[in-house]
Formats: sequence, structure tokens, C-alpha cells
Amino acid sequence: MAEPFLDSSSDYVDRALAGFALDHRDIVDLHDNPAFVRAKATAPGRRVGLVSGGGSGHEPMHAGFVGAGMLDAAVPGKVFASPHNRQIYEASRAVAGPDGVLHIVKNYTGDRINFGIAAERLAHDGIPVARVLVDDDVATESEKTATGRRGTAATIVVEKLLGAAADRGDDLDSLAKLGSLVASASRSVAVASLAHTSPVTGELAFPLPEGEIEYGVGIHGERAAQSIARPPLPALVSRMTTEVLGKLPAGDRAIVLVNGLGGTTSIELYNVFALVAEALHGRGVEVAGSLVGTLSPALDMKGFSITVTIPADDWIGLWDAPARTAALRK
Amino acid sequence: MAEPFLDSSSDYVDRALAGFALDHRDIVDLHDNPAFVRAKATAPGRRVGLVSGGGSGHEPMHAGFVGAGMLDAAVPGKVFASPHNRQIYEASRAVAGPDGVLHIVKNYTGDRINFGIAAERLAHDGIPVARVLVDDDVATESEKTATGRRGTAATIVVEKLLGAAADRGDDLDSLAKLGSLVASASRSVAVASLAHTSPVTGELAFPLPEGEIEYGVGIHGERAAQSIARPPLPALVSRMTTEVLGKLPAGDRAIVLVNGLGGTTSIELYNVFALVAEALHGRGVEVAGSLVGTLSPALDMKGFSITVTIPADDWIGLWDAPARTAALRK
Amino acid sequence: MLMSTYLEAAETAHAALTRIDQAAGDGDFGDNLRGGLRGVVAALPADAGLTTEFTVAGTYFLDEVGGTSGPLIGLLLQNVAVSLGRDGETDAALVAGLEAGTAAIQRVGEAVVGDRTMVDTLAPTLDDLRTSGDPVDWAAIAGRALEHARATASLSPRMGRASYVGDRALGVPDAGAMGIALLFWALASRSSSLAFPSELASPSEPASSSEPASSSELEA
Amino acid sequence: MLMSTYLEAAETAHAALTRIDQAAGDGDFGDNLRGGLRGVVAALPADAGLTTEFTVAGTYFLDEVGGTSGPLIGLLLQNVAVSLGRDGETDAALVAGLEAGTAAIQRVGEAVVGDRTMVDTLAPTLDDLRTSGDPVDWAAIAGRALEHARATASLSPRMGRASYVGDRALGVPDAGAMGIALLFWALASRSSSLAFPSELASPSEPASSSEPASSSELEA
Ligand SMILES: Nc1ncnc2c1ncn2[C@@H]1O[C@H](COP(=O)(O)OP(=O)(O)O)[C@@H](O)[C@H]1O
Ligand SMILES: Nc1ncnc2c1ncn2[C@@H]1O[C@H](COP(=O)(O)OP(=O)(O)O)[C@@H](O)[C@H]1O
Ligand SMILES: [Mg+2]
Ligand SMILES: [Mg+2]
Ligand SMILES: [Mg+2]
Ligand SMILES: [Mg+2]
Repeated sequence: MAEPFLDSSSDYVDRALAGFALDHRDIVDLHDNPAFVRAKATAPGRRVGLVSGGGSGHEPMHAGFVGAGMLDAAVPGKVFASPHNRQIYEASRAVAGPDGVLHIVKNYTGDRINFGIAAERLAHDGIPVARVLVDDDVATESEKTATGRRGTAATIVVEKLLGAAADRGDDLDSLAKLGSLVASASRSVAVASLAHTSPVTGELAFPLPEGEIEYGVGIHGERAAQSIARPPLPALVSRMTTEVLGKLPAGDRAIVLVNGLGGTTSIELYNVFALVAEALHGRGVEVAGSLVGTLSPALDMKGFSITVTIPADDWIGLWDAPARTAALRK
Repeated sequence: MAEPFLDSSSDYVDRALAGFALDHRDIVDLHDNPAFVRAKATAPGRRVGLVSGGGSGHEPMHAGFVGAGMLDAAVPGKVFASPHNRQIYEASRAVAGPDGVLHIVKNYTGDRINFGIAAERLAHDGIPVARVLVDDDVATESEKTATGRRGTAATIVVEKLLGAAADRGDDLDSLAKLGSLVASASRSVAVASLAHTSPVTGELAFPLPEGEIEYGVGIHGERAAQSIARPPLPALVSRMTTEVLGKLPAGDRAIVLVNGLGGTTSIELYNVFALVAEALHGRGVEVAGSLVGTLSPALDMKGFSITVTIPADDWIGLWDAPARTAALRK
Repeated sequence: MLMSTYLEAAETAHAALTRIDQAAGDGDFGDNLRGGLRGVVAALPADAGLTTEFTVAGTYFLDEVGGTSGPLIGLLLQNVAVSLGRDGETDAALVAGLEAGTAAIQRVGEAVVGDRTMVDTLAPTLDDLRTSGDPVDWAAIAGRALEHARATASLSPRMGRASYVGDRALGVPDAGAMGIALLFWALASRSSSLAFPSELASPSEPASSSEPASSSELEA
Repeated sequence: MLMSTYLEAAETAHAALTRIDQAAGDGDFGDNLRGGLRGVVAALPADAGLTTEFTVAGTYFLDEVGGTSGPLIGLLLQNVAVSLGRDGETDAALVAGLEAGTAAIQRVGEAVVGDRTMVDTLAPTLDDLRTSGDPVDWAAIAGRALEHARATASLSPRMGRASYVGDRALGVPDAGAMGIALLFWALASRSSSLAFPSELASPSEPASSSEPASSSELEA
């Protein structure tokens, strides 16, 4: 296996942040100690600061979605580890609007706790704070544990729609309510054909027999509940689309994300997207908004996820509203 | 090894194009038979159509750089194969301005011949045509063959600067001259730690012993002239930066591209970029423009390239000028 | 000072707490608690009153201490500080602060009684405190807190890292629960001289966990 | 019609051309030439004059024929069409068109004499034509062209796919050079009955190359 191009004697997450901030210095500022990325510009009418974050290894999520029209700040943890509450707390204080701060949180224990602690601290300071929990991954729906569905790529849809709603001046309650509606209307599923390379050991995180794929992987390199014999791509995409649609309300339009898990080529992702669009069309659903690329990977894992959001009437307008971030421009 | 997520019984390059065009239908139109991607919008003052192209497997290059401010059309071949002259010819006819068409061509035999044939046909039709040849790869500089340096990621710098110059109304000769100046002021070098996966066989294109990297790879999955023991990242980046700078005119500013070859994570690329910026700074060169990401990969190869352009005075203005393409917005 | 006493307890118990967290977690709880309290004591002025002690300690644990326990304990301490600051340094204010802090820990950590966490010390000890009268008999309360903490040895973990080992945690008490029992021990030590919980007083010091104490390492 | 004659030659020579291109290339030259000419002949009206023949053939080879040779031959044919269209269907116009076409092939392909390509038939045959007088003795020219093509067997390849095999190509002539000799054979066959080059007249047909003829497969 090929070790990552990382200098293990350095803090490579911090150095990546410094590189990112230099590359996108027209869009973001990097705050140091604690580390967070902050938008240089925000809409004048915005009354609520939007903050998200989570483990590193999922770039461009979240720092790539900081900027006018989307997040006001993003807080990165170490690889696959929740950010520290102090990062979240200080980022939130820095970008709080007159109507407070909204936290967009992926459903993982560590993120829930650390965002929760930061929220307690903000409340202690008198800053209004609310939370939108994103839990889109259908593969974790039937698990026995109380932890619920994992949060994955639908977070980007939530961030985009809430960003646009915040720009039009929505207050904290409306944003929290809209966010939870968007999360409820969004589901994802992911497959992988090769595990990610651990930055610590340089080895693949798990083995996978020739001809099999993991069906229902998450974005932390964990195995899925099932390994299945690899179907031809059209059959696989059709199965995934059917499964995702089955967990969603009916609708005739969809916002579609096809997300590469890391080592997946653009040719592969656009083949998947074309097949998703076909599968949706076959069920009377048209693609009203889309995003295709390596958006929320698990380092260099080979695989992809499909996310579908069934939008309410005015969400397409929010999806198409202006945004100026490193990873998404509208 | 993990086979790609491609349906080998289908024309996956065409299906990827269809997916790309659907995803970016606000920016591009897809022309069918012959296949090319065309910008929906172009600056009113543009007098020359800009056309580039090459083998597929290097996405977002080139279709991702089609749009206002950059290319008017891109012509994709099959994976790692030159486009057919008819694609280039018809794309060029479709986007020719009152002052003709400029071809931006990477230095590879197939591309030279096919763009050359298209140029003969355009001349036959009375359409003025000129060519900018990009040959930035220093690893192929000392080769005995007459083929010269390969063209790689610097093509993107050429496309951006020429796009902006075309928007301000430059004529064909001025653009051709500027393009060759930009090409002369740009050099790249690439390394890889793992070959790409062949979409045909599902196997790695070449083996590489543990602990070694290929120094000086191209973007078609060919091996490099040298395999070297893997140095720590800072030493590797410093060596690459030194080599690239050694082939360039002196200057105190640089446009820097850090390009992932496919399966390289954002964390790795931003570590490389931060180290390049440091190495340049140590020699009195400041980063005046940058682009970091998977820009011109060799399918899913693990590796990266560093491109440096030493800009003339007014090139930074061209670099920062507006662009609205799938892969680059300014 | 209260925090110095708590630190002494954490120093004495460091080896045992590490061992306990190793049995059902990743072994860094001893480091997190001791490291946090060392930082707090170093930051505190010599003449700090109880409110200042809790204020500085709360912020320090929230800002600087790693693991799941660090900031959760920080929330507890910060809520006590708020209550003391508002209502004066009385037993009633202390108890009200502990109530508010426990509520915050439960809001954030979503653990209920029986999940085998520090809540299994806090919640029943608060019940005890509610029936203990004013002034509080802190020595009795500290004894009860230790019993509640010890009782976690028969619970199988459902929250946090320990949930991964399941029933293999049985027989050893929860590290966080024991760490909170030491806070009550320190509160009681202000007025009476109390025996140190014998199972936590280990003579030999094991190697520290090698994980950095300041990063949060829960999957995210 | 000229193109029908050229097609007959390509049909007869298909096996040999395939074998020759296999020796130093990828074996598709026979397919490319024959496939192109089949398409041209199918597209041509029965009463097409020479200018129309070259016009249709040029566009067809440029648009539809694969390999390096297809569009290069297309350029040659297109340039002849332009010259005939402008100056009339004379030998002088034909020669001028072949000159322009060869120049275009050399501009585009960047091959010079001696690189072991179709240029090694075209360039010396043009020299012969320049000294051949008007009207041209096409039978003599076709014989010379064949000799020039055969002489490529002693050249080691420096352009195109064949350059990868280096000196291993020696002993076998270049496929493209032989294919162009057949064009001169067809031009001569308009006025005299010429023997078909024996080494290209192979009785048994080998399997076609499996590569699709319409995609350009040079590395890019
Ligand atoms: N959700 C929770 N709510 C309350 N306390 C918890 C929760 N999860 C874990 N804990 C406490 O944290 C302790 C472990 O702390 P520590 O070792 O610092 O964290 P980590 O498990 O992250 O290494 C456990 O013994 C338990 O008492
Ligand atoms: N640069 C060039 N200039 C002129 N002719 C060339 C050049 N490269 C190759 N050829 C000709 O093309 C012939 C091969 O044609 P073909 O088999 O159709 O192409 P490919 O090599 O792409 O399969 C060679 O025999 C040679 O005569
Ligand atoms: Mg622990
Ligand atoms: Mg820990
Ligand atoms: Mg061939
Ligand atoms: Mg061929």
C-alpha cells in the first residue's frame, strides 16, 4: 500500500488548514488557537451565524463551505475526531449574529457532545443558540443502538439551504425549523470498494475480498454492516436510489448529491450521477439541483454516496441562491 | 485491487459527459456526434474562441474549465487518448470568433497531430487559427527524443490567463504570443506513490515497491524515469520546488498549482501547498495566485504535481479576472 | 483550597483511575482529571474564594481538558460557579449549582441513570443532598457518592467509548463516576478529615496514557 | 472511378497491410484504409468527376477514419480537391494538390524524409513528378512510388507508434508508405493496365484488428 503524503512528525491537519486559508484568503480567515475557519464576508441581512464542523478527512466539508451564502464558520477536529468544544464555542462567539448562532451538527456522539457543551457555554454567555441535527444515512437506520442514523453528505444540502435562508434574514427559530425539515427530507447511502489508507499506519483500514463491495459505509472508514457481491454499476445505482427514495416523502423533484468517498474518479462519479438521474426520471422525479464531486470523503476511500433531498416549493430558490465558498459557488 | 465503478459494457466517457452536462447545465452545453462541451456564455468583447482538449481521465481538465472567462469549448478523447480531429474541427467552428480560434494544446504526439489536422481544416474554411503548445513537465526535459517536454497542469494557468485576455478583446496574434509566454514561464513536476487503476483491466497500471515513489510521472499513468526512496514530505516538496524554479526565470511572485493526481486527499494537497509556499518564501518568492485540488489527475493515481508560473506584471490581474466554469470561479 | 484538595486526590488516585479507564475505555481519564486540576491549581491565585475556584476550574476544564469527561466536568464546575456567584457561597447555592451542572451534563451527554457514566454518581448523590438538610453533612454525602460510584461496577456501559466493550466492563467501576466521587470527597475534606477511598489509593504509578490530553478523540 | 480503383487495391492489399502494420505498429492500417475507401465509394454518386471524388474522399477520411493515417490521408485528398477545383482537372493541378497536401501532412505530423512514414513515399515521388513533364507518365510515377515505399524497410522509425519498436521494424516497409504507393497505382491505372505490387497481393485474409476504426488512439 501507499502511505499518504503526510509528514507524521508534524500536525498535518493544522498545516492543511494553513494551506487552505492561504489558497482561499479572499474567502476565509483562519483563526488560530483554537483553530476555526471564518468567512471574510457575510450577507448584511444575516441575523444568525451558521457554524458547522466535525472531524477532518472529509474535505471540502466543512471549511470548503464557509463563505458568503453558506457557513460563517467551520470547526475542524483532528482526522475523524470531533472538534473540541472550545473551538466551537469561540467560533460561535466570533460569528454570532443579533439573533444568535445555529449549529449544524452531523449525528455522531462526539460531535453531539462537543457542540452541546459549546451550546451550554453560549447560553451561559447569553447568546441564543439552536441546533440542526443531520442524520441522513439510511444504512444505520435499523441499528439496535440508540444512536440513530449517522450524519453524512446531506449536511451540505442543509448548509446551502440554511445559508440562503439566513441571507434573507430568517430568525433563529425559523432556521432551526427549516433545517430540521431539510434533514428530514434528505437521505443518503454509500458504498465502497476499497478502504481508506490510515494516515497513522499507512495501511488500508480494512480488507475487502476481490469482487465484493461494502454496502452502507460511513465516512470514518468503518466497515459497513453488509459486504455484497459487486453488481454492475447500473444495478447498484438503481438499488441505492430505490433504497434512498423509499425513506423519503413522495415528490416530483429532487436535489441530488453524488459524493466521492476519496479515491473515486470524476468519470465514475458522473456515470453514477447520470444513472441516478435516469433512475429518478423513471420514477417521475426530475433533478432540480445537483452537486457531483468529492464533497464529503473518508480520506482516500474508493466509493461513493448518493444523497437525495425532496425539496419543498421554495427550496430550489434557496439552492440556487448566490454562494461564494471555496468548494461551492452559485 | 478495486475495479473502478464503471460499466465496461457502456461508453462510460460519453455517459460521464452527459452527467457533467446535466450537473452544469447552467454553464455548458454538450454537443453530440462529435462530442464536445461548449460554454453557454462568453464575454461580449471576446474576438477569439478558445478551444482545448485531450484525453479523458484528467477531469476537471478540460471540460471543467469551459465557461465565461476561460474556454469556449473543450474536446474530450477516450481515456488517455487524443480527441478525433473532427471533434476539434467542429468545436472550433462552433465557437470561432470574428478573429478566429486559438487551440491550447498539451504537448503529446496525438494531440499535436489531431489539433494540427483540425487547424488545416479550419484554414481550408478560411477561419484564422493559431496554437499555443503547453510543455511544462521538467521531468521530460532531458529526454533524447525530439518530442520535448510533456504538457501537464500548466495548461490550466494558460487557459485562465488567455481566457481573461480574450475577454478584454485581445486579437489572435496577441493571444498566441501571450500563451507562449505563459507556457515558457510555467514548469511542473509530479510524483506518485501508487499507479492508477486501469479501467480496462481493473489492475494497477504498474507496481511500485514499498517505500519508493515515482519521481517525474506524467498524467497518462506511465512510469517515471526514476523511482526514488521516499523522502519525508518537506524534503520531497523542497526538492520538487527547487527543480521547478531552476527551470524558470527569476521573479518575486508566483502562481502556484498543487494538483492531485487522483487518489490524493485534500489534507495531503494542502500540506504540499503550505510547504511549497514556505519553500518559495525562503527564496524571496511570494504566492500571488494559487489553485489547489484534483485539477489534472491521471484517473485515480496517488500523487501530486507542483506547477509554478512566474508572472509578468499584468498576469496577476488576468489570473484574478472573473471566470465562471464548473471547476474554477473567480 | 478546594481545588488543591481535589488535585491531591487526583494525584493519589491517578494510577487507579488510569487502570479503571483502561478496563473499559482508553485509559486517559486519570490523565485528563489530574492534568486539568494541575492546570487549575496553577492558574488560581493563592487567596481565591470558592466562587473564583469554581469559575477558573470550569473554564479551564471546558477549554483545555480532553476526553469526554474534561468538558463535561467543566460544565458541572461552571454551573456551580454561576450559582455561587448569584446566590452566595452557601451549601444551598452549591447544591443548586450541582443540580444545574448535572442537568447540563445530561442535556449534552444524553446519559440517564444506569448508563454507567458520571451521571450515576451525580444523580443519586443529588437525591441524597435534597434530603440531607442545611447545612449539608458533607462527610456523609461523600460516603454516599463513593457508594454510588462503586455501584457502577455492576452496570454494563451504554454511552461513550466504554459501550464498545459491553459486558466486559462489569466488575470494574466507571472511571468518570469515581472521579466525581473524589469531588465530593474534596468538598467533605473542607470540614472533616476523611479516609481516602482505599481502592483508589495505589502506591505505584503506571505509565501515563500516551494520548494527548487536549484533543477530543471521539469519532466525528 | 479513381476511388473504386483505390478501394480494389486496398481490398487486395488488406491482409498484407495489416501484417505490415502489425510488425511495427498496432495492425489497424489495413482496416483504416480499406474502411475509409469503402465509405468513400458508398458515398460517391455514380457520375462523380475527379474533383468530387477527392472532395468527398478528403472529408470522409478527415471525419470518419481512425488511426494516425486516416486524417493525414484526408488532408492529402482534401488539398488535391482544392487544387483541382481551383485550377481544373489537369495533371498540373493534381501535382500541385499533392504538393500542398504533403506540405499539410508535414506541418501537422512533423515528419521529415527518413522518419519512416508515408512522407517517405510522398516527398520523393513529388520530386519525380516535378521532373516528369506534362502530361505525367503515371505508370512510371507509380513504379517509382512503389520503390520509395519499399525503401522504408531499411529505415528505423522515429515518428508515431512505430517508434516504440525501434530497429525491430527493419526489414518490413512502412504501412502508410505502402498505402500511399497504392494511391499512385490507382492514379496510373486510369490510363494503363498495371501489375499489382506482388508483395501486397496476398490470397488469404487475416482477421481484422479488433480496435474500433473511428477512434483516435494516440496517447494524449
Ligand atoms: N454521554 C456521557 N454522559 C456523561 N458522562 C459520560 C458520557 N460519556 C462518557 N462519560 C464519562 O466519561 C468518562 C470517560 O472520560 P474520558 O476517559 O475523559 O473520555 P474518553 O472516553 O473520551 O477517553 C466515562 O467514564 C464516563 O463517566
Ligand atoms: N507523424 C506522422 N507523419 C506522417 N505519417 C505518419 C506519422 N505518424 C504515423 N504516420 C503514418 O501512419 C501510419 C500508421 O497509420 P495507422 O496504423 O492508421 O495509425 P496508428 O499508428 O495510429 O494505428 C504509419 O505507417 C505512417 O506511415
Ligand atoms: Mg478515556
Ligand atoms: Mg480518550
Ligand atoms: Mg496502426
Ligand atoms: Mg491504431
